[in-house]
Order: sequence, then structure tokens, then C-alpha cells
Amino acid sequence: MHQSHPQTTNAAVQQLHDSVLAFLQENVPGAVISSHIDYDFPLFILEKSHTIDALAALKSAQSMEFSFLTTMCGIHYPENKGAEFALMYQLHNMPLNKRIRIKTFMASNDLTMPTVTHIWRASNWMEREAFDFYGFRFSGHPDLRRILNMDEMTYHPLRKEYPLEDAGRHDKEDKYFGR
Amino acid sequence: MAKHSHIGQAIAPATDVVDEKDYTILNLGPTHPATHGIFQNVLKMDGEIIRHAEPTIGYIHRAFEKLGEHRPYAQIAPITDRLNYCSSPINNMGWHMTVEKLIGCEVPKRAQYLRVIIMELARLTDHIVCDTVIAVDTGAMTGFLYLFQWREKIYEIYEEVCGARLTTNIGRIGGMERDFNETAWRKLHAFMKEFPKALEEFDRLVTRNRIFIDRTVGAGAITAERALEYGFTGPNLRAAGVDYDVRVMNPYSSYEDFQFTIPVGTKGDTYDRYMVRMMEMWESYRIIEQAIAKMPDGPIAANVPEFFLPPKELVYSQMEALIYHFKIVMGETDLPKGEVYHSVEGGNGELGFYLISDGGRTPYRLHFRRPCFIYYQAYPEMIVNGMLSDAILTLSSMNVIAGELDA
Amino acid sequence: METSTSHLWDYFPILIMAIVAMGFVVSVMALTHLVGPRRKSAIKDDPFECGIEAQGNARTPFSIKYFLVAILFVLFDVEVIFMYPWAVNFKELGVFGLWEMFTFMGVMIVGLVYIIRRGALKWE
Amino acid sequence: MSINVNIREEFKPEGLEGAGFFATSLDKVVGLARANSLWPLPFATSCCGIEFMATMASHYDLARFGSERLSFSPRQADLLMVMGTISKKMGPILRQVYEQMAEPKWVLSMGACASTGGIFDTYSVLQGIDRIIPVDVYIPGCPPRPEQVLDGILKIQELARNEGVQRRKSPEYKAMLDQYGLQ
Repeated sequence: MHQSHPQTTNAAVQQLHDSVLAFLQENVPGAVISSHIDYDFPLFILEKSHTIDALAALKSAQSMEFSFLTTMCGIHYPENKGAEFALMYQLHNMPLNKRIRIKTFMASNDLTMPTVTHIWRASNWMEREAFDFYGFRFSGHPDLRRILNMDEMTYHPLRKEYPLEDAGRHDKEDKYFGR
Repeated sequence: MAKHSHIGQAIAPATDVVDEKDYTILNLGPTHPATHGIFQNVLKMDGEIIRHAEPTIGYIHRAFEKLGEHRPYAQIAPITDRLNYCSSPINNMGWHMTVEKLIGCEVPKRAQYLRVIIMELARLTDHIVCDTVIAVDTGAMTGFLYLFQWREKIYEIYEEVCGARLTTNIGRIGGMERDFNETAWRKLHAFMKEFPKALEEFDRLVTRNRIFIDRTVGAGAITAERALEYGFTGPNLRAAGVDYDVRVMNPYSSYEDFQFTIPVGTKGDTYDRYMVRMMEMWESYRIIEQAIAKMPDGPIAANVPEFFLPPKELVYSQMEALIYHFKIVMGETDLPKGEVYHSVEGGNGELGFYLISDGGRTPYRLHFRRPCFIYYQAYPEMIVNGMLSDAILTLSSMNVIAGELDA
Repeated sequence: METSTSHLWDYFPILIMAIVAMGFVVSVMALTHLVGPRRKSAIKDDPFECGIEAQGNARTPFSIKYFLVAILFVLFDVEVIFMYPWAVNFKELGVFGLWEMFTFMGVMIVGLVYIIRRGALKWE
Repeated sequence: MSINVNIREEFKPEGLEGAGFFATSLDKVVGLARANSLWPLPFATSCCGIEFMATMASHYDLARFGSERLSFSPRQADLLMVMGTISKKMGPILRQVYEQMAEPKWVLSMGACASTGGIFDTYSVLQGIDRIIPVDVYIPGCPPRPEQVLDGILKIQELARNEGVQRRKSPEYKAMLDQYGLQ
């Protein structure tokens, strides 16, 4: 019923996308798997092992200077086999107001990723939150432990297979909610 | 007591280095009057000087992001109220704009102006709470008692528009649920007429107050580079000297039609954060003035019937409205596939909504970019080697809202 | 002989007032102790640590500066107490009393200046 | 020099009244004293805490009911006002603060989150504080309006006024505490 809406591709975003794509292909060969534009945000899907070098280059290079890490989070795609988990980094070049998004996929059995705390200090708690929610192991993180949930929690709640509700609730029988 | 062997001589200020094991451990714990919220800091103190701070958060973690995956789109707006509950309309509008960007609908001009008025009123309430709390923490209770009166007046305007005071759930996907009725306009004009006098009174009471200046200047300072390094946005970043404001850099809801300046501090200490919020209150006031003056006529909602909740009188009279009402309330409307990020200038910084939709009735993944969560990481670095009383002031001047921190 | 006892007699009202005062204090304490509910428990006797179980004990050494500031406060507080009798019979003492007190305060102010110059109140 | 003090009818305990004195049972006097001097401990965690600030501010002014002095330490608190979401991480802290409060103590659970977990039926939220501590008055609302909070305070005052002196030593009270595992 819903028609897929045209992706808004104005010229500036397209030009930003091409320049960053060219930069990545030239400086970190083999990193970019695919890239497209999502609603005024160029999105680059990078290969897991090259992600850290690409991020470091994007920050330090004169032409890029993505010196601000807007946000970072984990995503769980249970249905695509071999790449069940993804990590999203969103970078922002404040002086020129250029914003891009980097995504990298990984299988559920090796959720390890080098840390970016030495590149952006803001990512310290973001990585701890990603670990707390999805179980990503960030190698080299100064203090990787749960940040929002109780330390005694055994599972990683944001994964799709875990229920939302708290098991201790017995006044919400399914039959009242048509479940 | 070998450590203080020099006590026999004149009482020169002892700058001896107290070694590690002699620090007293102070627990600025979850329930503490000065933290204005629920976070814990285990401080290692050398007398009054803080040598080491170890924060713990998550005491009201309510799993917003998991909730976001289990609720249909119309029902997520009430959750976003509870993020930064001092200025919940800004969160609501941010969420509505994110979904509007996803479905690609253009909100009519009048609705955008109404939204700007509501958001700037919300920024006023947020900054009133923060500035009065800074004043209370330095001992000036009167400012709090007087200026809170005006927050009640803003709440009365909210009540006219959406019926709620604090958790407003204002606006809808596609526009505003109803226009300002006559009493809302009357209350807004009355507020606009008298608020400057009250704000000026508070300004005179606190801003040039000798005790306030002595206490806040230099307390919890952070440089612009460190602030950017820690991901600061909003008034705390502007206090450090970087003029980044989402309303100006990526304007939304026709903010580009209004003239307003961005106040910027220099040293990034508590006084600068206080002053930036104080100046921003004047700017918000000016924006509301311009919005009232240039208020265009026209519809208050875009023509997206499958997302915009129809008004009740239509639901009872027309068949389509009844069907759309039922589908939206039961959450049966699917949204297009896509990945969108939209950010608004919240009370504390850039509040971002990262939404991945797989075409279903609920978001596939919803991540909130919560400014408090990101800039609160710098708190230990800002208070070390400062006095304990400065640490309390720094915390209240950063305006860390626990709801947004532990979302 | 009689005058000596009558002399003593003048102080009898003060004795009564003291007894009543002490009596009030003791009786209120006893009443609340008897009437008020009490619940002893291990957790209740723990020090209040903002909701966390208390670790370590509170008898750790703390900085000497706290003691210094407290003693200086007591010192100047006592100075103010000396002004009460002066304030009571301010009229009778007249100008002589004024100068008397000014010299007393002058001595204290010299002490204060010495303390500030020495930086005892600074917290570095 | 007896001034005629007219206590409002519904608050006036029965008792022998004469010129300048009023004789009634000890329970009534203690109840009257407790009810009108409740020192609240504002256990404010989230949105209800901000609404409590509005209740404390000059417009709704909780001080009119004798609760002017907030005590943030449980030692001098009579009334534990739990306001906002209590997550599972916060549960032990809430129990600790409750147990360290001085007797007699009352608990007022403000808002849907404190009373039943509210809209946050999630893995990390304690679904209602009455699972860990006994609660006297629940205030619905998310957040309740300040008038509702004042009504809740009046209900707590009603309880305090009619409680009498012996309740906290009674076996039923002891049994109720054991049921929660509180000493």
C-alpha cells in the first residue's frame, strides 16, 4: 500500500557522497563494500577489518576532517545470515556542515571490533552502551563493562530474540491484549 | 601523624602531596539532594579537593530503544516526552519531524510556525529550570520561587493546546493536532507581555551577584577542543566557545525565517553555561515574538490521512476518517522502508532520532542520540582538582536530565 | 546572719527555672522514648551512604584544614558573645564602653588580617 | 488570656473542651502533631520529580500542609515520596533508604511508574515499588497534576492522624514487615 518515497538526493549531498567515496577508495583500498544516499545522508558500508583505518583517515585527513562523532550504535539484523550485527558511526564535519554515516556488518559469532576511543573520546560510553545492549566486544576499550543495565544481567537485552516485557508481570495476560 | 610534621612552624598553606591511600572516599550517591537526578559518583577526596571521580549511571534505564521497536509509530511520541522531560515538546516535535522526513511529507507553514512557538516555549521552561537550579545551588532560593511562576504560565499555554503540563505529547505526524484556541492566544500574549519583566528581575537578582560570580566563575571549566572531543552540543558547547546550533546549521520547521543570534561563551565554566542559557532565553523570547507577528494562515496539517490522526468530529461523521482513525490508533499503518536520521536542538543539545524502518508497523531499530548521555562523560575530567562545591555547581549547570541520560 | 540567708534566697527563682528547664528536657526525652515507636535493625544502624551499603569506616584521617576553619569560627563567635553584655547596658557604658569595645574588636581584626595574610582560610 | 483556637470541624478530635484547654486522648494529640508536620523525603527519579518541583514551588506550595522542610536524609524523614520510575538497579537503594527511615514512616508512591511500572513494562523497570516496600498511598497519573499530589499528601495526613501510637508495635505491622523481608 505504501509507495516507496524517492530518496531526496540534492546536489550537495551527492557531491559529498562522491568526494568521500573517492577519498576512501584511494586512501583505504578495499574498504568500501557499497554506498548510497539515505534521506540527505551518504551511507558507506565498510568491510569490518578496514573500518578503523577508514574512520581514522576520515578524521585526520585535511580534506575530510570529520572531527565530531555525532553518535554510534549497534543494530541487530537477525534475518541476514553471516552478517547479523551492524555497527553504525555517524560523523559530522562541523565547519563545513558535512555529515556522513558509516556502517559495518559482522557475524554473530565474532562480535569483536577495535575501539575508536583513541580517535573520539565521546565514543567511550557509546561503545559501552553497544556492548551492554548487543554484546559487541571492543578490543582496546579502557573499561568495557555494562553502563545502563545491572552488572548482574546475563543477557544482552536489545537483541531481537529477547522479549520486551519484564517476566515478573502477571496482570497482563495475553488474552486481554489479543496476543 | 608524620604527614603533618610541619604543623609546628607557621601555618603556611600546606601543599604537600597526599598519597593515594589517604584519600577519603565520598559517595555522591544516587539519592543526593545536590545531584538533581539519579546518578552516582564515587569521589576520592583530599580534604575538599576532588582527586578522582568514578561515575555510575543507569539508575532509571527504562529501555526506550527496545520500547521503540515494539510500539507503532503514533504511540512512540508519548515515550519521547519522557526523554528530556524538562522540555518534552521539543522531543515530540523532533520525533514527528523524523517520521515526516521518512514519509516525505511537507508540513504546512502555519503548523511549522506553531511548532516553533511551542518548541521555543519548551526551551524557556528547560532553561528556567536549569538557571534557577544553578541559583539554588549557590544559595539563592528566591529566583527559583519567582521564576517558576512563569513556568506554570507556560504550562497553562500547553494545557490549552494539548491538555498536558509536563509530558505533553504535542503535535502529530503531519502537523499539529489542533490550532491555538482563543484562550491559548490570550494566555500567550499575556505571557509575552509580562515575561521580560520577570526575567529581567531574575537577571538583576543573580547575574551580577557578587557571591554568585565568585562561586561560578571558573567552576568546572572545559575548553572548546575538549568539549568537541567529548561530543558536547547545545548550551554547554556554546559556553565553551563553539557556536554550533542545529537550528542554524541544519534548519528545520522553518527556523530560517527568524532572526536570532547564538550566544557563545568563552571559558566554558559554570558562569558561561548559566549566561548562555540566560541569553538564549531572550533569544527564544524574540523568536516567539517574530513567530506571532509573521504567523501565516492556512491548514495546520499536511494531507497525509493515513498518518495524521483526524479530529474527532470528522471521525464521527465521515467513514474514511473513522477508518484512518482506527488504523492509526491500532497501529496498522505501515511506513515506507528506509533509514533516516533527524536532529533537533533540544534543551541540552542536539537530540537526534536514528530510525530504521523495514516497512512494518513498528520501527525496526530506533536509536536516540541523547546529548546528556554523551557529554556527561566529561564530568569527571571537569571536576577533578576542583572543590566539592564546584562539582555540585558543574553538575547542575550541565543540566544533566536523568531521563535522557539513561534512556 | 539573716542577711546572708536572704542573700542566698534571692537566687531561689533561678534554681526553680533551672529545674523546670531540665525537667522539661528530661520529660520530653523520656516521653518520646516511651511513646515513640522504635525499630532496631542492622541496616538501620548502618551509616546512610545515599542508598548504598557503606564500605570502609568513617574513622579515616581527614585534612587538618577543616579543624583550622572550625577553630577560627569558634574564636570569632566568642568575640560576638562578648558583645552581648555590651549591647545590654550600652547606654550606661556610654562613650567609654564604645572605645573599650573598639580596642577589643581592633585586636581581633588584627588577628583576622594575620590569618588572611597567612592564607589559613585558603584551601589549596 | 485564653485565645479561642477554632480547629476546623473535621480535624477536631473528640475531647473535653474548656476555657483555654482541650483534653483528649494521647493518640489524638500525637496524631494531630504527626499529621501536620510530615517531613517528606523526595525520592525523585524522573519526570514526577520535576512535577514535584512545581508542587513545591510558590504556585502549588506544599508548605501549606506542614511539609515545608524536605529532608533528603532518611534519618529525619517521616514520609518517603517515591516519584518516578524505579528501575531494578534502583530497587536495593530504595529498600535501603526505606529501612533507614525513622519510625513512624509512611510511603507515598507518586505516578504510574512508581505505582505499577507505568508505560515502561520493560526488562529493566521494577513493576511497582510495592513489590519491595509497603506503600500507603498511590497517586495515579503520569505525571500526576500538583493538585493530585496535594490530595495524596492529604490522604497521608489522614492516615497519620488516625493511626494512634500503638500501631507500629502491633504484631500485624510486624507480620506485614516480615512479609516484605524487612527487619
